[in-house]
Amino acid sequence: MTAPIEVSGAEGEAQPEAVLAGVDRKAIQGRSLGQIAWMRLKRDKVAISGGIVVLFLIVLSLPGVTGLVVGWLGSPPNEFHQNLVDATLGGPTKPWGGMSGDHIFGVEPINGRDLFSRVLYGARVSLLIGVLATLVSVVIGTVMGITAGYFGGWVDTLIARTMDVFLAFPLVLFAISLVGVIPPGLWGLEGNNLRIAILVFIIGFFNWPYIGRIIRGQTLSLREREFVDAARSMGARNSYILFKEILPNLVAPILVYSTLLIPTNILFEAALSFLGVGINPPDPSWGGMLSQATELYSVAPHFVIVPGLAIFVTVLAFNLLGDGLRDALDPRAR
Amino acid sequence: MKSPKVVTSTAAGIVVLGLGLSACGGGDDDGGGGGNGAKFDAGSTAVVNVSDHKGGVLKFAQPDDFESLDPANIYYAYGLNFVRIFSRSLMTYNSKPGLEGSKMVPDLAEAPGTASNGSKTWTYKLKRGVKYEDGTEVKAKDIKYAVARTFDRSVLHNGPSYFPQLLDVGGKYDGPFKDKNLDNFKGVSTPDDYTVVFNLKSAFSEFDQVVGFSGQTAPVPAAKDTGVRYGMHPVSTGPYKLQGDYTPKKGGTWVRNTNWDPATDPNRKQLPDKIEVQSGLKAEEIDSRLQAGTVQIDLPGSGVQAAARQQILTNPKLKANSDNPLAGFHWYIPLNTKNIPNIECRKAIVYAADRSAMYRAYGGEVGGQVSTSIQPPAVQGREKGTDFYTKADPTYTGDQAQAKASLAKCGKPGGFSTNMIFRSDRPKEKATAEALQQSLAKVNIKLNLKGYPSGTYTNEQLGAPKFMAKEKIGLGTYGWAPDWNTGYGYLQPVSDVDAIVPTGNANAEELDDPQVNKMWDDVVAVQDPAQRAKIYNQIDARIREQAAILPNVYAKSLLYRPTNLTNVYFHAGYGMYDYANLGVTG
Amino acid sequence: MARKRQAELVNDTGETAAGRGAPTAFLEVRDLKIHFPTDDGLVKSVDGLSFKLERGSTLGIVGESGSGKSVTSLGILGLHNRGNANVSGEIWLDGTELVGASQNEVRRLRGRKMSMIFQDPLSSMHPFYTVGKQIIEAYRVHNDVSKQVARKHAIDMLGRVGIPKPDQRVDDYPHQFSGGMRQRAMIAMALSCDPELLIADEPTTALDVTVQAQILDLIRDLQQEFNSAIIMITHDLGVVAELSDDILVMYAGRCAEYASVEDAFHRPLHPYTWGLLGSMPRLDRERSERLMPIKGTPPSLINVPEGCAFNPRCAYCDLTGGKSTTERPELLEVEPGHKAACHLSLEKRREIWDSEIRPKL
Amino acid sequence: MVAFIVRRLFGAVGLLLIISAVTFAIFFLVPRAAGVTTDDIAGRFAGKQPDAATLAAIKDRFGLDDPVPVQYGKFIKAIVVGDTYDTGTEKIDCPAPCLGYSFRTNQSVTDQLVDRAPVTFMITAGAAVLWLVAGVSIGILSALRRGTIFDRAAMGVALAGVSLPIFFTGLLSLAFIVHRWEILPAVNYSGPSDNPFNLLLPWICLAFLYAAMYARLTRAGMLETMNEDFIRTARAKGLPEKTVVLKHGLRASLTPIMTVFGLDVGLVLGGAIITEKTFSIPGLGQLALDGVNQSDLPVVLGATMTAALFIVLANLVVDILYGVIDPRVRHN
Repeated sequence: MTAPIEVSGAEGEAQPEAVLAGVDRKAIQGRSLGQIAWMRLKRDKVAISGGIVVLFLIVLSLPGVTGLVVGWLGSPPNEFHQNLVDATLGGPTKPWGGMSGDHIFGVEPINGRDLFSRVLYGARVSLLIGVLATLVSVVIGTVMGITAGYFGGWVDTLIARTMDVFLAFPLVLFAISLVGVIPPGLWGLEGNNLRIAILVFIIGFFNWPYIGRIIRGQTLSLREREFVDAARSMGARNSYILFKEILPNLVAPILVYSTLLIPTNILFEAALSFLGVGINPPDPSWGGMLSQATELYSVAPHFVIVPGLAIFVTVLAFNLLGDGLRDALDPRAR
Repeated sequence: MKSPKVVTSTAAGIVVLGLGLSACGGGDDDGGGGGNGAKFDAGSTAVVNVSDHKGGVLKFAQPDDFESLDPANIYYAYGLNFVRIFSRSLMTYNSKPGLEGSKMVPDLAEAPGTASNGSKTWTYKLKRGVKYEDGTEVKAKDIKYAVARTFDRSVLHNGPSYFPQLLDVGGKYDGPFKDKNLDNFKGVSTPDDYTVVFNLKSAFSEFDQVVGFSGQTAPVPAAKDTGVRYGMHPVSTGPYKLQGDYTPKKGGTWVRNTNWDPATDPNRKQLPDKIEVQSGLKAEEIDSRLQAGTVQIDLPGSGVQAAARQQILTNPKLKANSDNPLAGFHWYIPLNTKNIPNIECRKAIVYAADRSAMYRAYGGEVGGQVSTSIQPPAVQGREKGTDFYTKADPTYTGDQAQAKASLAKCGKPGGFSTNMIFRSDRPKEKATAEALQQSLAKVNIKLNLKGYPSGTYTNEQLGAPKFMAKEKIGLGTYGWAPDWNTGYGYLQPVSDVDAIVPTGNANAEELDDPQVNKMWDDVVAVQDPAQRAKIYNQIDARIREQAAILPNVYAKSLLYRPTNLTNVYFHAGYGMYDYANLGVTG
Repeated sequence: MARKRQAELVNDTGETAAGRGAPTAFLEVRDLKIHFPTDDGLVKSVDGLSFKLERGSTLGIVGESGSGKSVTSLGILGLHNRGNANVSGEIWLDGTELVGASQNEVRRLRGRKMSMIFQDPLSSMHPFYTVGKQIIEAYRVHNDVSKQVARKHAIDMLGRVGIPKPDQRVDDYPHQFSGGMRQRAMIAMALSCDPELLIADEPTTALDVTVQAQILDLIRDLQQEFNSAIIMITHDLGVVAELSDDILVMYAGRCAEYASVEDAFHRPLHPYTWGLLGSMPRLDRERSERLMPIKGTPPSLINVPEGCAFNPRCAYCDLTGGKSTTERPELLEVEPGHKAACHLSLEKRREIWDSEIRPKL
Repeated sequence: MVAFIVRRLFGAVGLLLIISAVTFAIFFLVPRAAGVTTDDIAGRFAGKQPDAATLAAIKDRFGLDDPVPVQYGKFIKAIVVGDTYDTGTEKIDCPAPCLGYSFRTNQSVTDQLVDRAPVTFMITAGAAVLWLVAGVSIGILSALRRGTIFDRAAMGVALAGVSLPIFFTGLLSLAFIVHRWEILPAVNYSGPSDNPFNLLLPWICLAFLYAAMYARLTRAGMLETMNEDFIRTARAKGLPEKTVVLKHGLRASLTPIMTVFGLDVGLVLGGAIITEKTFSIPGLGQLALDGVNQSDLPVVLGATMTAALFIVLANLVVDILYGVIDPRVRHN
């Protein structure tokens, strides 16, 4: 079963129909969707650089690696260096936020912790929550989207209404109030593991309708395709059609929108941390640092810039990669 | 960003009632003297910009709002301070800088109360000719009514609840809102229009303080009482009266009360033509308006925000117009004795604590003074005391060897793990918790930190023994200022086993020490205040010897005094400038 | 059907077209090339096409999807974005050269001198504007008249294309029309300025047979009325047979065969044309065999096969002695007015047609 | 058209009811599951160390011990017909829509919301105008100049823009534009009596984020529309390019943008919490945030409901506008 992907090159006012057949058939043969996409992606330098940054960040966040890099370029994230900080004002005593060979990003105000290592450890939390929450959204969104799109009727109506309800919820407000009322121990988890689980759950759980809508739309159109009709006419069961015919064709949109949802979720996590419901201290999180910085930007502007840039670079990299993936997998959406 | 409630009060509804600042005011005891205001911290000990200039508009501003303007329904010091511009009570603080300001002096009463019946009956005689804003005279029954109101906690839920606790009502009394017949209220009797007699359940020797520290004896004409809405327009007996109604979250305007007679009131002045309160103004904006002189007073009185703090401390000109007094709180760390029952383990924590880092968390020398005793310097008869297992030194970073030794004695040479809670919306408490965490980690004591909203912290988390037990909380951040600026007022709620309550518990250590308990039982019988103070200091030491409280810093605030503000001084009783005697120029 | 032979093929070798000055024919296309540079390579949608067309006559352009029919027609109208299409060659319309003309010049000719009927009237009409408004707009852009006059004209046009109650339907939206009515409205819009050249791109593809016939009749009637030149683009030989004078068979952006309708149907001389005929359902003849679709798929326009572009699909490719795969066949006039581009000898082709192809049709 | 609107209205009310029920259930059930008792809730209202009788009185007064459905019923009833609160000496009327009474501030929640709403409204209005105008025009230009330096630059900035959280841009501008360089005064806006241009900084920061999004959206929409058959038709008619772009292209591509715009405005109106927190502006979001920090359940609930109301209302307006703009929707 080939994926229903239309290859198109030139776009413009008058779309030449010829172009639809414009790719050498021989060249196409034997190439999977993934290979075509990879070919296209490789040509997209911007997306590739985004991908490299993402990869770099992921590698840096691997348990062993973070410690290694910090050991090499910084000091432990929770080690105080109060000799570098003005006791009364709280800001670093040296200019440029106390940036030096020992502290390449400078030090935190008040306690003088190494900002480089804190930003690095913060990446871990951001990525972990961003990716896991996306996973939750994608799983729920895909199941709901396929169910709604494939079965239609009242099932579709019910799910579509549910999505409406979810989309009408004031998310941030809801999330902060919910995090506030959840007890310290739950599901056999506690401390930051519980915090992370809760954040993943809340972010993931409330974002699924975005994926759900897309999947539903795609399923609706796939359902009407010939190959599904064919399978159905041959007496295939629903489960067979869903898993063997429809799901494989949803891989591309799922991949694209997951990649684009990760940065959204990273921003969401940062926002929640900024509002004070992030992970527990002393574990660093980017949003949490910015939250602290609301009190300290006058004495330590670098305390705004460093974690802010970390968020920016990460989110941008994911966005670039996601955009590139979308272009590669679904050129019409460009 | 700080809301006044967040900053002003640490424990829910506790008021600063300082009796003296001799130990910390900076050595200048020139009480009552004048000054030109061009000196840093001058207003902490003396009146700055002395002037009799009348006229102008005195502007107060606050980011949030009063709990209420009903004098009986306020617990926060800045509110109690402010309501004095329009309300008078039986007794009030002396309007003097330095030590004098902590004394309770007669206001509506002719003289301090006279105790009889073994201090179970307190009698006050009213001054004659004190009038409400409408010209009618204040009578004893109005004060009786005012006290009766405080019995209905569902209406006046913010104010202190001393009267329901102390007064003998002979059974159950629900307050005048439910029981319309005031004669059914037996707690206060009024033999004549100018005599108010309080009948107590048991002896209480500091009743003048009860009567004076809050506005609950400010007379309320029953006919004008609108229950919870009385705060929208409290009837004035002071130098100013409210123009129209007060609008919560917006503000209000007070004008001169022509029926106020300065001759009966030595504690207040009537200098400005108008007093305006603007609520809902951003704290940062208030700071910049203070510097511009377009707002004279930041109502919460807890000090300027981070940005202005930096400006003031780095600019000598601005710094000269600021004061840095001790605000009356002691920020300390209670160690829960139920969850860390072994004293050696608690000692290990105290030994390992990095006092320098904790001191820095509160902003160094401008933010606080490293503390020794639990009682802050403002407490009457308080002695500095000696350090137990720690050092009141801004550079002290803990003694890890001793800590490890204690751990070994505790049977946990490899360290242990416990939980610490703090108020998540208070960066300084978070920084304190982090500082403690990193220093304890050096001796393998692992602290798990968790923040809770300040709105519930002192009632449902730190203040709820059930919660502390369930979540196994070993430590917390806490700040405590007494209603009562005596050793009793400060220490009893935080250390007496009898003071442990299910919610709003101040004895967060849940200390149940036989020695301490016995001293509390005994001290009530001691007549001599000096003798009592000695016992209080022993209790203070005993608590620290038990390693139940890790002292941190006595809070200091950084206040800015605009140049056009006159008669400014730091009032020890309220822990901020005196709001009832200010004037404006220009 | 009386046929005039007014459309005439010119030599399609490259060197002949350029620089010969203004032609005498109403429309003359010389060596038209339309190429699209894409990420995947240069798409040569039209690669050297030439033909002539006179007023009042009809040329049918046939070919499979992707043969360059529509690209040609859009090229004549100047609707390719100059940013992403390379158009070269010459298009002469009534003495004006269009390829080199300014965009604005071409624009002013569009809709007035030349106009186009599009394939899918639902998507080709703006969903948010009423049919009348869209016709009025087309009329007023070229005629300085008041809205009222233009509206009357629109109603008039709708009436002429056979829409009942045109004064009411003029205010309807496209989605409120049936498919046939929509196509009529489209035609009314295209004809609103009495164009001298009308290009109809698959005007009947989406319609059922009855409506199809009505529309074709309508186009024929209107042609007679306005004496327009018509280019009929279709993959449906039946439509061409009914309407056209000459037929241009396109394959891979080039002309494979050019002939009168008569010759094309009865003496076709290109294997591709045979294939097209073989795949056409015919009602007028009892079929002896099943339809014979052309095997294979249309070629890539990026990598056009070497030699004859049709060679991978041509059953007679082997008969050329390998020439087909190495050398591109020239378009040669084999009979007067009948041209074909094939390496097979004329005799061989006639033989194959008579013995193998025709009996199966 | 009327039937269409009525149908949508019913849908909106239904949606609100569901949201309110879910919100109510979550806010009242989750704390309880977490071990918060009605005594605790009453305690939040009662102040320091209340006795059991006081707690009982408060619980009784606010019906805290009623089953959740009963409390929800009361909540909805108060919204529809209003409610009365007994203060002891008088009964305070809380007219419909009464969203409850705050435990902490002793004020009707509705009053507080109404008080804060103008602030949030001003933030939203200014930012929305900015982002719509800037985003859409940049998007159109980008689409028309596809592939040019302008397009690349604009899309580059836009992509950066959607990756910049407001609490970063906001703090950055506070740290430098306000504090360090003193180019703009501090953000200070607490009601209609203040100069709305005090909100310039939040407007710009908020608009930057959204304008970036809208530029991308508009560009994509325009590109798609300009590939539509009807655009080709419009060109074939000989219409000037300007007419083609503005009348035919923009009109069609504005519909999806309008949808998103409606939703975004609804969302921001419901509480630009992060913006308000960043610049500490006392709007609805700040009210809600304070409510959360103070555990002031009625305020949190009221703010959530208001936010949901704005979103649903925005949805409704968008739906109706859709009908106005797109005849196909209207006729179905």
